Amino acid sequence: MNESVWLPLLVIASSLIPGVIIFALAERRVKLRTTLNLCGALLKMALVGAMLWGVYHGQHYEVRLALLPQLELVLRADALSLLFVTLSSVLWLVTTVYAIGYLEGSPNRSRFFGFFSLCVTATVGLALAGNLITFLIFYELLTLATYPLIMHRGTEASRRAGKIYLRYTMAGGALLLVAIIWLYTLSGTLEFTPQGFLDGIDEQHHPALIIIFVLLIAGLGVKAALVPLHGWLPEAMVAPAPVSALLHAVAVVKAGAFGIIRVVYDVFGVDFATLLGVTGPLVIVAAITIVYGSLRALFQDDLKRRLAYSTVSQVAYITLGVAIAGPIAAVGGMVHLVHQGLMKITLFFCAGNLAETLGIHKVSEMNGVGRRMPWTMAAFTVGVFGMIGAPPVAGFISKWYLGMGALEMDQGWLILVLAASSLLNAAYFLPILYAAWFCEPSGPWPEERNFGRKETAWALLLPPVVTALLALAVGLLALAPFTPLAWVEFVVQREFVP
Amino acid sequence: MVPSSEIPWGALLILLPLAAAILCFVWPKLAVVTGVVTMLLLTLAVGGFAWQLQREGLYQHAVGGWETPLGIGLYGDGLSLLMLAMTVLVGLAITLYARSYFNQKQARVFWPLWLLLLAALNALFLSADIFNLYITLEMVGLAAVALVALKGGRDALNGAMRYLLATLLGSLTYLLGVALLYHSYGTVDLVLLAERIDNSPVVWAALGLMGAGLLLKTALFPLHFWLPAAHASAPAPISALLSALLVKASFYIFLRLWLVLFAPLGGDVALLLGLLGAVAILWGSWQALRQTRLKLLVAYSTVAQIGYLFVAFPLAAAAGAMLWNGVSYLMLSHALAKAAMFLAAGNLLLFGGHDRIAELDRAVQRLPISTAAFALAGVSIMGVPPSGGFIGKWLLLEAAIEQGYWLLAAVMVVGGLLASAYIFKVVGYAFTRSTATPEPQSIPMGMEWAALLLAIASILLGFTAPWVFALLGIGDPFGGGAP
Amino acid sequence: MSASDYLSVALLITGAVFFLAGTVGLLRFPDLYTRLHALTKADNVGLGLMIAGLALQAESWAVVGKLLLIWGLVLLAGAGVAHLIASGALKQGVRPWKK
Amino acid sequence: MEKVTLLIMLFDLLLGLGLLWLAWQLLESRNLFKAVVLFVAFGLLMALAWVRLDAPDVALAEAAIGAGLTGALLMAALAKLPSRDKSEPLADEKGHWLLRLALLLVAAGLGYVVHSLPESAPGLSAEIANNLASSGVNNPVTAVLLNFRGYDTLLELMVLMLALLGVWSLGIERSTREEPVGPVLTTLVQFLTPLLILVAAYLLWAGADAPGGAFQAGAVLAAAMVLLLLAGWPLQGLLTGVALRLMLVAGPATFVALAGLTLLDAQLLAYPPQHAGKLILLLEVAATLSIAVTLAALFLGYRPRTNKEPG
Amino acid sequence: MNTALLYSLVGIGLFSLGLYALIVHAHLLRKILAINVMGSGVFLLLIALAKRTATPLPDAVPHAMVITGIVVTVAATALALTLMVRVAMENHRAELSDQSQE
Repeated sequence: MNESVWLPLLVIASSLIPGVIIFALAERRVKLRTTLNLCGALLKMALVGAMLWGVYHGQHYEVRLALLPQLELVLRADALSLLFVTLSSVLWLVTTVYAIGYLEGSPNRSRFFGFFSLCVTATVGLALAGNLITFLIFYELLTLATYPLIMHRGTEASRRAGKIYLRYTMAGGALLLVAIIWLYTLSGTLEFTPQGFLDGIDEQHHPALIIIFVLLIAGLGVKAALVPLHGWLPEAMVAPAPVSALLHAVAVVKAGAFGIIRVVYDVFGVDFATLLGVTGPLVIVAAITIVYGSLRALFQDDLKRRLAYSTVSQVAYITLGVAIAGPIAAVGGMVHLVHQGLMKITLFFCAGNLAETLGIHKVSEMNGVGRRMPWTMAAFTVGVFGMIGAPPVAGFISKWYLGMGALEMDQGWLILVLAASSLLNAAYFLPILYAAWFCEPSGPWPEERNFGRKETAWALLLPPVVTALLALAVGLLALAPFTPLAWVEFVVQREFVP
Repeated sequence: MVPSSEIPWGALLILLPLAAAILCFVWPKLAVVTGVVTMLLLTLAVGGFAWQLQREGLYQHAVGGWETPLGIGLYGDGLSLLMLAMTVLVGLAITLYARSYFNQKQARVFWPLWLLLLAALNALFLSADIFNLYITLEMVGLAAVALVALKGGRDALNGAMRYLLATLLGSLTYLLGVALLYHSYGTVDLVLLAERIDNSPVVWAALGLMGAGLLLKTALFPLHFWLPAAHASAPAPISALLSALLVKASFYIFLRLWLVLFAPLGGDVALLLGLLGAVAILWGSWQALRQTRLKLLVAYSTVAQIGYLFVAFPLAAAAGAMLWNGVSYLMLSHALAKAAMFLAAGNLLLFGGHDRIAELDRAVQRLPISTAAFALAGVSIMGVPPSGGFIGKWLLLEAAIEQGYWLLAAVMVVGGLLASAYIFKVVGYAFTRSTATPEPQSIPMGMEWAALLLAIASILLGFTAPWVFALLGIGDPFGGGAP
Repeated sequence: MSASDYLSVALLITGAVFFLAGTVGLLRFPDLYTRLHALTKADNVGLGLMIAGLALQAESWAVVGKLLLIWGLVLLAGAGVAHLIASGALKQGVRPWKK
Repeated sequence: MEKVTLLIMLFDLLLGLGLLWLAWQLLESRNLFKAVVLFVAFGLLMALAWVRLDAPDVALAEAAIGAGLTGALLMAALAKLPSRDKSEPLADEKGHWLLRLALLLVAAGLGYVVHSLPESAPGLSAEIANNLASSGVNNPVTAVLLNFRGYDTLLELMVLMLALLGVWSLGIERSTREEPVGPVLTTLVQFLTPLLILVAAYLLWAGADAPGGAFQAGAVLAAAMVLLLLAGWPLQGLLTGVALRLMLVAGPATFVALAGLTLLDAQLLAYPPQHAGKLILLLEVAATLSIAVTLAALFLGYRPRTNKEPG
Repeated sequence: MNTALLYSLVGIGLFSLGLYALIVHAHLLRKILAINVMGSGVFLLLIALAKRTATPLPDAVPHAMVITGIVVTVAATALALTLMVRVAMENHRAELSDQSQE
């Protein structure tokens, strides 16, 4: 066994093993649990760093385990998977710190952190998946691992949310399963291949392939919250804030979006997908989702629900970038995977802080909150500007590339969509900023907790500030080496441009 | 010292539990020790048998030195081995569980019955003689009935009676078929029958009779009417046993007969079986979803899961050995998962004093190990990866889609979704807050771990398929050569 | 046919007549006790005649012995069981039939 | 084939119709007691049918077990049912014409199949005849039961044991009525018991060469014990505990032991030909004992306990 | 029409009659009787067919099978009857009950 085999396995194990141990820990072993969590997260980051270095220098990481006589579980680190793996492992560390602070003193923490670790394991696994069946396995594992997190609070509302979440995701998983098996019966392989593995298939199967594409996108679109499959996402807001942060920024919606990238680029291949004529409709679905999500967000008073609809809209950018089927747009879409993650996680951390510290859940309660919690709201502001796409925050980069990409492919009308979306983003986010910074508090906070001179606990404050800074940094330094943008361009060069 | 390769493992698998049962019967004080030791020895014997099969291929033994057709032939191939291994795996867990479950008075009856049942199952899986199979079937049936009724109680007694009538009817119908086949072909040996069989009215009649009898015992829709009552009302380890092993035993015979005797006869029959299987999946899952009692839910889930085994029949002609591999795998993983579920359900029932699903929350939260067992087993039942159930369903779906049986494929997928609905209906309670605090009952560790280990095994099966398929190919039970 | 054959036939037919009479009695008599009476007549006498008829045809004395043993056993069982049934019925309060 | 004269034909026809008629009567009778009595009669007619079919071994088994013991079991069970259960109106049968039609079709189909069977089938008579000499006995049925297919018989003894275990776990001990049995029954039993034992011994001994054998002998012996139990002999008090259990397992245990010993020679249940006769006799003696005690215990219906044992 | 065929047809008749009664009647004793009648039918068929050999002697294998079958049936009947008595005590009548209770 050499490094190229054990490194991917270790990356998986670094969250799986702590997770399993944490399940078995008694509730009161707080220190041990925290240590395990943080060590796992740090170790994973270190391992991923090593792997990044290796892949950049042409090292090939691959593990295979036979599942069925002709089908294997394949873990492979290519440049694209590393993009997602890195995002996951960095944000996992941050979210873990946040969750430790957020859940302090609440019950069932062993269960929570156990599933939390499983969730990250699943995310990393599907990022590293080297074929569709491996992807499917981790995709379903992700469903199973996030369900308990959504249900964590144990209230009637969370039961309802869990039920709805399951309905959507299990159905999505079933569609994916059928599509994958069908594909397998036609192609005889499921291995992710740059430019896809389907162009050799007999023309008579093309209609079937179109259906398969639709099924795949539908299965993945559930998690990616493409309209009309987004219904579970706003409901899932009842979960604790770190969970929402994780779901929205890293794990679930990104798994869907990442899957769409894989399907379009590594299963069908851009050219073949264009030939089949399936990318055009996908662009339209993505565009509709972008506008629809923003419109719905406008009318939400509940802060987390507003953020949720914003996610619906923002994640569709990734799909859009992929579906436009040009290299520049691809860069925009893929880099948004990272950028949206950083920005959205910041926003959710902040929303969690408001709820945890002041009991604020609604936009209408946020008057003057900027003065009470300046650091939190500063981070929030960075996130908001990113979302709107204002330079120099990361969101601007994504939108720029998307727009350029659309023009490149003669899809100029998409500029209008992007512009409309930005306007809507501004419309639903700026009033929040205005209220927070420029209005007087309208009364006492709903449920204030006292943290002495600090505005809130350290573990709650640091994560949003860090992610906000990161979001700012990747925007400012976009052209430096090893930024997400640079890496995405590296990905696109290596894999998509013939 | 006999070299271990010459130890007659096959025969020992039958004789050992028989001798142990006699010992337990005569000296009840030794019952628990004998039971546990025998179970361990059986595990060893299955290991030895597997090793022997792998080295020497097909196992054939003429009992009494009389060659067939006069004598009785023992016959072991990969499929038999799989069934034996399944029996031992589930058996280990049940033994561990039962050690703490029964009181002294019940244990006195349980252990000899359980050992006789093990002997009967092993004998059944190693027999290639259709009359001998009748006797083993009766042994299995009567032992099971006695076990269902072991703890008494109205539901259990009613369930046992219903089961007894069904199983006797099934065996008699089967025997009538045996009579016809014997008269026509002058042998009751499966290998010889396979050589001699032709397409005549007798074969059709025998297929109808033996098939009906066995399907009744397997509880294929619409012959499942007896199953929910019996499986739900029995003591927990017995429920596990019934759902995990017993329906599989009669299915195994049916599959054998189908493979060697009847498959050439009927595409239409196969299609009928497939349709019945499909209806079973939908009906069973739907009923499971409607139940308000946990054990009934699990029992109806068995009705549905049996359906999956039959969906394969219309696909088999074109799909070949790999499909049967999938069916066998589904059988194995269902056995482990369902046993785990029933054992876990038994713990919840024991702890809470009831099994009303809507009031389970407290019990579910106090017994995390049992709940985890239930959930993990549920994953395999749903056919969600990674699990043994996923591998089995993948192969079935692959065949269905490849051959364009869209209806069957759709039913399988819908069945999986319904399964997730009824399983999460239960698992959901693990996360809700509850106010009631009944006096906690303590559940022995062994009983919780028996369930969990089985469930984990059913998940791990998701990674062992190629290895199991290689063993399954010994003796080429499904025809068409090794994969 | 020899004389013994004729005798056999005669004995068998007479025996059959007794059985017939017993059967008619079983069906037609008014109560349990009288029916038992009819039945035992058929058993004892009818069977006796039949045994005698068959014994004439026997090939060896051993067979004759076996036949007689059958008769004896049936007599014993018939009488015993009839007694048990009758006394059981009396105990349960079944009244004998009176005209 | 025997010559089928008209008279014999007529007899067969009558017997066959009689069997069907009795079956119908017993299944449809309103009175359950009557049904059970008719069942015993049915069993006896069945025994007659076996004789007609040249199956004296089966006839003996049927008469002793099928009619005799099953009848006793049915009677005993009937006595334990709540009294109003014993003659209940039959189910409403208006809706059953479809079922009747279906079953009629099934029966007709099966009849057709049987009719289509070859007039004379291969069977295994030739194989049995060829191997009878080395089987250790001369009665082919005994040879099949205890040698050629002895493995079946081993498992079958286990079925008996299983049933007994079930009955013991379910059966409830009844307070025995201390009614005087009367001199007639006592005398009858005193006379019959030794005779039955004698008959059993004869059947066992004869089984090697002529109809008879362990099952028939065991059943007759069981009948003797049932009679004793009916006559109020406290067998259940005399035979308890380990002694009883040892007797119950004598047959299976001997069989299993023999199977284990033969396994040392790597051939399950293969008797050395020179000892086959003796081994079979040994097996039969043990099996007779076990069968007899098991059947009687099944009739008793609950587990007899020593005084020391708690209930 | 010969003896063997006649009796095999009777056997089939008994089997069907028993099956009918088993399905139709609710009383458990009737069901148990029905099973026994069905069994007799099967055994009759086995033995009757055994007579149809080329040799003058009937085939002994089915005879042995039927003896085995008779013993199995009596064992099953004993168990069924005991169970019936218990069920009758619980249900207050010797019929199966459909409703379950705690």
